[in-house]
Amino acid sequence: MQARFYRALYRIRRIEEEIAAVYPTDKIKSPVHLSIGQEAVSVGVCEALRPDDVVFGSYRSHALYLAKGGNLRRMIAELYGKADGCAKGKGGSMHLIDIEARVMGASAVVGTTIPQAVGFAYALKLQRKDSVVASFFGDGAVDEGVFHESLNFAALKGLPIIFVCENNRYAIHTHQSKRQKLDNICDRARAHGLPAEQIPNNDVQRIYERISQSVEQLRAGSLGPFFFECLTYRLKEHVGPNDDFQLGYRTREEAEAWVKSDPIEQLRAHLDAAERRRIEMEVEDEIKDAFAFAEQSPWPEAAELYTDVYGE
Amino acid sequence: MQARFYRALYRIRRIEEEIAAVYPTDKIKSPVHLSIGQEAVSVGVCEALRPDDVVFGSYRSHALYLAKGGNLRRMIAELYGKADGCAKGKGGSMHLIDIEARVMGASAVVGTTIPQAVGFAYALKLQRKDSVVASFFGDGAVDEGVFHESLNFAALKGLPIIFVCENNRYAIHTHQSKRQKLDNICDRARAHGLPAEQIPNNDVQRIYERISQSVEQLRAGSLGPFFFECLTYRLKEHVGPNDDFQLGYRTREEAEAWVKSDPIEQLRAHLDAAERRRIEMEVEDEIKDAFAFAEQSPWPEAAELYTDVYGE
Amino acid sequence: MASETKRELSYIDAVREATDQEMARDSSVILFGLDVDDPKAIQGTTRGLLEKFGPERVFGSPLSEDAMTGVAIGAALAGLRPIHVHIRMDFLMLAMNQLINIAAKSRYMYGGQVQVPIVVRSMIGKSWGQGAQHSQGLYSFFMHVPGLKVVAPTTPYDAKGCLVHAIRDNDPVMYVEHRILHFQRGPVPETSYTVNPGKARITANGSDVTLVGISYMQVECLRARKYLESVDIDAEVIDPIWLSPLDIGTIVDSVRKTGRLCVVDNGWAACGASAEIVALVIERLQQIRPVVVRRLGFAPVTCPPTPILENLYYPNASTIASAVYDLVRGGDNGWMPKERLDLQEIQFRGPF
Amino acid sequence: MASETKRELSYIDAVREATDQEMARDSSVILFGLDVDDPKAIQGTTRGLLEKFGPERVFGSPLSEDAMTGVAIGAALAGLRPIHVHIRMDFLMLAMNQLINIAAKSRYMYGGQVQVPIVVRSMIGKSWGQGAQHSQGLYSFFMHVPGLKVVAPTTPYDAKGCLVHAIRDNDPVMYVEHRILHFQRGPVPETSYTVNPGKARITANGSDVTLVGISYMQVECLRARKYLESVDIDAEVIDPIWLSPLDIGTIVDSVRKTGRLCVVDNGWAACGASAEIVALVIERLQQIRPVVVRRLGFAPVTCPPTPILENLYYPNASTIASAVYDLVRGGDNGWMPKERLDLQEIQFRGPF
Ligand SMILES: Cc1ncc(C[n+]2csc(CCOP(=O)(O)OP(=O)(O)O)c2C)c(N)n1
Ligand SMILES: Cc1ncc(C[n+]2csc(CCOP(=O)(O)OP(=O)(O)O)c2C)c(N)n1
Ligand SMILES: [Mg+2]
Ligand SMILES: [Mg+2]
Repeated sequence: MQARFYRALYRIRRIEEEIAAVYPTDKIKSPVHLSIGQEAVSVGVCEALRPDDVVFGSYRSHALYLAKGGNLRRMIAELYGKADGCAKGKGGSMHLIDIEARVMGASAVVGTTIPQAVGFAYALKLQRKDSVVASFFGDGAVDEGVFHESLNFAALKGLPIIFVCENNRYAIHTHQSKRQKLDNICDRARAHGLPAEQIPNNDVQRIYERISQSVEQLRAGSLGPFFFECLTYRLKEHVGPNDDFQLGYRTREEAEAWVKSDPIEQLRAHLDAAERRRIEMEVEDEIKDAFAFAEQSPWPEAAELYTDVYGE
Repeated sequence: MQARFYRALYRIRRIEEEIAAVYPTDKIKSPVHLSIGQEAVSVGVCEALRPDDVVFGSYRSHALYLAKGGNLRRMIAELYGKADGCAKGKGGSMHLIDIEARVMGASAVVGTTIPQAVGFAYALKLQRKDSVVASFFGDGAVDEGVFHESLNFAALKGLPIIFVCENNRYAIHTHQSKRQKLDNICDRARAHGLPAEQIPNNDVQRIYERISQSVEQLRAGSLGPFFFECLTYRLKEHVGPNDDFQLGYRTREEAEAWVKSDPIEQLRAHLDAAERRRIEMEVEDEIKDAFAFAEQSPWPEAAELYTDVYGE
Repeated sequence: MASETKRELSYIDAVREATDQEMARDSSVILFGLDVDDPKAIQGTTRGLLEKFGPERVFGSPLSEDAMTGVAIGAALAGLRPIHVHIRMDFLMLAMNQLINIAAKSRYMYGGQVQVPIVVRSMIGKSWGQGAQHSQGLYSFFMHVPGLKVVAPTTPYDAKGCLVHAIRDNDPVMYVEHRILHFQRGPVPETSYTVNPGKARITANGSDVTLVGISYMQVECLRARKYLESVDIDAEVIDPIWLSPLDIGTIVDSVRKTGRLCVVDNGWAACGASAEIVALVIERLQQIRPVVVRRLGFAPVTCPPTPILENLYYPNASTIASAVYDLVRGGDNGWMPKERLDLQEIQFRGPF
Repeated sequence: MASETKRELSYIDAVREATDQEMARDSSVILFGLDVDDPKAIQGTTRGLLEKFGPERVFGSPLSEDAMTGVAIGAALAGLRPIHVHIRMDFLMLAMNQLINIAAKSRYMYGGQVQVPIVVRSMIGKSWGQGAQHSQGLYSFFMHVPGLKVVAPTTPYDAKGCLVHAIRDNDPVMYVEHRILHFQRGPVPETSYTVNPGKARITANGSDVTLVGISYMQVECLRARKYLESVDIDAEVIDPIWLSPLDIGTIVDSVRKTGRLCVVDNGWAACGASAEIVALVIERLQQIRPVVVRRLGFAPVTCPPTPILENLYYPNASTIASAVYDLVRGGDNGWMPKERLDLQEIQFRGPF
């Protein structure tokens, strides 16, 4: 299990580090909202899901897409704006999708995929499927009315969905305390009748366990939804490849604490050197391959501009 | 006090009964959402307010408008679509307004005046005024995201506003239990950090006392907002002058309980006959006068169609 | 075609029948929205469907237009075909983010891998003092944005055929109903049929002027045509039916013949459907033949509830006829037909 | 007028200065919206204002576009003059109910007894892979609805003058900024001045064709004019500045002279500003003089982020020049100017 977590976390971290490294070359034609520092949430949740389970996310979905098994080559190609991208270059980094992996969408408008996740869960229930949906969003999305409308409806109908709030405390540069009087996101969910739990400190193990239990209950037919607030931390700037401590809206000290407790470092300690090296080399190879794939992938044909507006 | 309550409640009841009586004649050119059965909430709240305090309401605001001191003649003229209407015939029954009485607006779109009330309160605070705002809405408005966004912001800024949810259990014909998993509107307010209290049973006296205390605290400079859920009951159909028990979405028995506890009847018992008759005759005279005023009021000039779109 | 059938239905029953037949035919069709399951059953358009298809496929919703639109989109991504009903088009303003930023764009921004087959039914109000917020015809917003389809049927026949198509269509369709049209009756075949996008209908032939009437204004245009007959003006009346995709070809062909175009919209003119139709016709016919145009629509003000002003706010058969008279004869003749009671507007009786 | 001053400012600083001066002048002006008080200060347009006017008059808000728009309206009803800022115009779709159903209608539906003097600033994105939801120019929605005013300044001079007017205006004003224009520099008088509604500006005189460029497309039109000079086509370029109320008179006068109109919009054509301008010009000039028209705007698709497709999505100086060439010479000549580096587009560098 620990090896699995380590591989998943390390892989996402390294991929995003590579994205950050390449970004200044302008080869990436899309803004990047890096998940570096937040990988534990996506990994902890998605390791507990089945391939047929569904996820929806925000513009900050690199980690979610990868953790759920989204195709890496096609993701990098999408960032490059190439024809082999996961959205043929028509989505960009904020609209990652992988139908096979059931990564069903991501939106650049905060909070907007929450009700879609709920609607998908409604369909699964109606279709008598035992797959579940996980809806990912940030602490900023909690400010939006649609968050409440969505939870209210999901609870009313007892839908097979798990809401995952990745609380990194900031909406761009604005701290939660400047947007919400109380630090009580779980209570906001409970007000709609959802069981809610806060999981501190990027605790990938605990996230995995609690989501696994919830998913089990849902598959066993007990009514959803469930709500989890996962405390985590964004180490890079809101958008782009750099640090942003110079902006002064947060301190380096604040970040240090999270760097210290970084689950990647923690897990690394528990792995024997050989296995660790094997994992890391495999990851490096995969990354080289993916960026090479993106480099070689052609640009979309001009005719692509006019396709996919309407169905045939 | 009891005489004051009786007068206010009886007056509103009789005015709306008169509206219901006239409605079939087609003289009223606007849909009517009668407050019959719900007068206690508007009266209890507005009796505790000062003339300079501000209220916002919904399309069901006849009682609110009258309780806050809105001009009766101009209200009836507005229902008649006449030039002397409180909105010159350009608003209709769903958009009652009386600037002097500080009835600052009503909307036909559920929930939309809630944030306006919050914004008005923000201005009052910035302007260092000690007036307060009361925002009226129904249990249906609680379903809307804007309800949550508005409470969140009002709490964040500690604004001098009192939210009054008139919970009559129905949105048109749909019971609260079909729209909200839990019967816990106060908890939904508390989740945003507001002190919240439910006042059952059209208890005009209790509403008056609790609002008075809250207003006092606000004027004394303590931070708002406050939230009250007032349980009440609509005796007539959602829109229009008739009963609607034949529709079958609610029972006559359900209504009976509220008729029995009708505060108008209760208060009547405590008044000596002479005073009661004096009040009732004054009210009847006022009503006759108002409908006569509306009858005689001219239609708006054709040129009015093009005025008031933009300022000069 | 309409004439093939003897059976008459109201627009309301046509909508109900289309929904009923499609829900019976395809179990992936669901129907929801405020009050679809209540005793009034959305003017009767959803009557009996809850009983027939059950509460999982037919359900009322909380007052949450924004999220419920997202729910429709999400359900569609999972393979359902949701019909989301709004008793006022004005309320769609609460759903614009999901409609414009998600529904219209999903197929494209996900590289054609997903589709959003939803139908959004919404109703335009008129009369009975509905006023500012219960009277808007805002469909031009949806014509503006690629990825959405827009239809505004005016007859019971088209109401059924367009709704059947809209439900089967794999793109989001904004289905616009006018509350006064709800009371229209007309021939409607019992068997299922579709009225497809991109085909307008010539509802009356003529040679002097092309009269395009959108939504309820189609009714007023047909009345205006009768008034115009009395002064020997022969108007060709066209019902676009589908506003997006718009069958401009049929309109252009008519104007090529008549040389005169009057578009009467059930909305404001500025950046509205009438502006688009005029611009398209001019682009197609310029340097081919001279054309004179006229747009009629709501007065450029907020809708007033008082009848005295509301009557001036909307175009009607007489004002349309008068405007067309000037368009055909040239100049400002101030001609007004005398009201004919046999052409009286169907009265929409309250309570609204 | 712009020429009277030597001082050059960026569009960003012009917006900042207008806000600063009006807030100093009138204590009822407040400024809020997501991130107006953050380190990036909305591209710098709100820089320093928090420090100068304090957190009661300048504050960031929760992510609650719908309610915060209502808050602006309510504050305006109480006598304040709120400026509500959105870093993307796309996000206004969350605020449509308050904007269309309340802000636009309050004065009218309350019989002229209230006014809603709010300014809603919103930004249109382009380039750098912003894609489907960060690139829309949806101002035609606001042109459609009576009661709103709409302005889209293209120069630093107008950015300041229009914002000063918008703040003083007693009606709701939708103030539209284009992120690429933010980097434009130009002469801006230090003293306060207003650029008022209902007056378009002729930005270059010409006799062969009238080129109307909206928002950022004004820049591309001026470049196109240079390309056209090389083939002896003399284009008159007009910047409407205010889209509602629209100064159609200035455009009509120009077309009366040139007989040719090309409207280049920073949005989609269907039911857009270009449709309205074409329709108005035709209505005014029909039977007075023959006119040929052309509309250019976004391709009728969702905005793709990949540069290869995005370049085809937007009109640019070359495609505009090519279209105008055909309009003037007639036919389909396939002429394209060769790129001139001195006319290169100002590059908008990420991070967006
Ligand atoms: C509706 C909406 N409003 C504003 C924005 C601008 N914006 C982009 S990201 C962001 C912050 C969102 O914060 P959060 O939900 O906590 O997600 P995080 O970036 O922290 O992962 C904002 C305000 C947006 N994209 N959508
Ligand atoms: C946003 C919106 N959605 C739907 C409607 C249609 N509608 C009118 S009144 C109403 C019920 C509102 O119920 P509630 O808030 O409890 O007020 P009540 O009528 O009980 O006083 C509904 C759904 C509306 N006017 N606005
Ligand atoms: Mg965050
Ligand atoms: Mg209610």
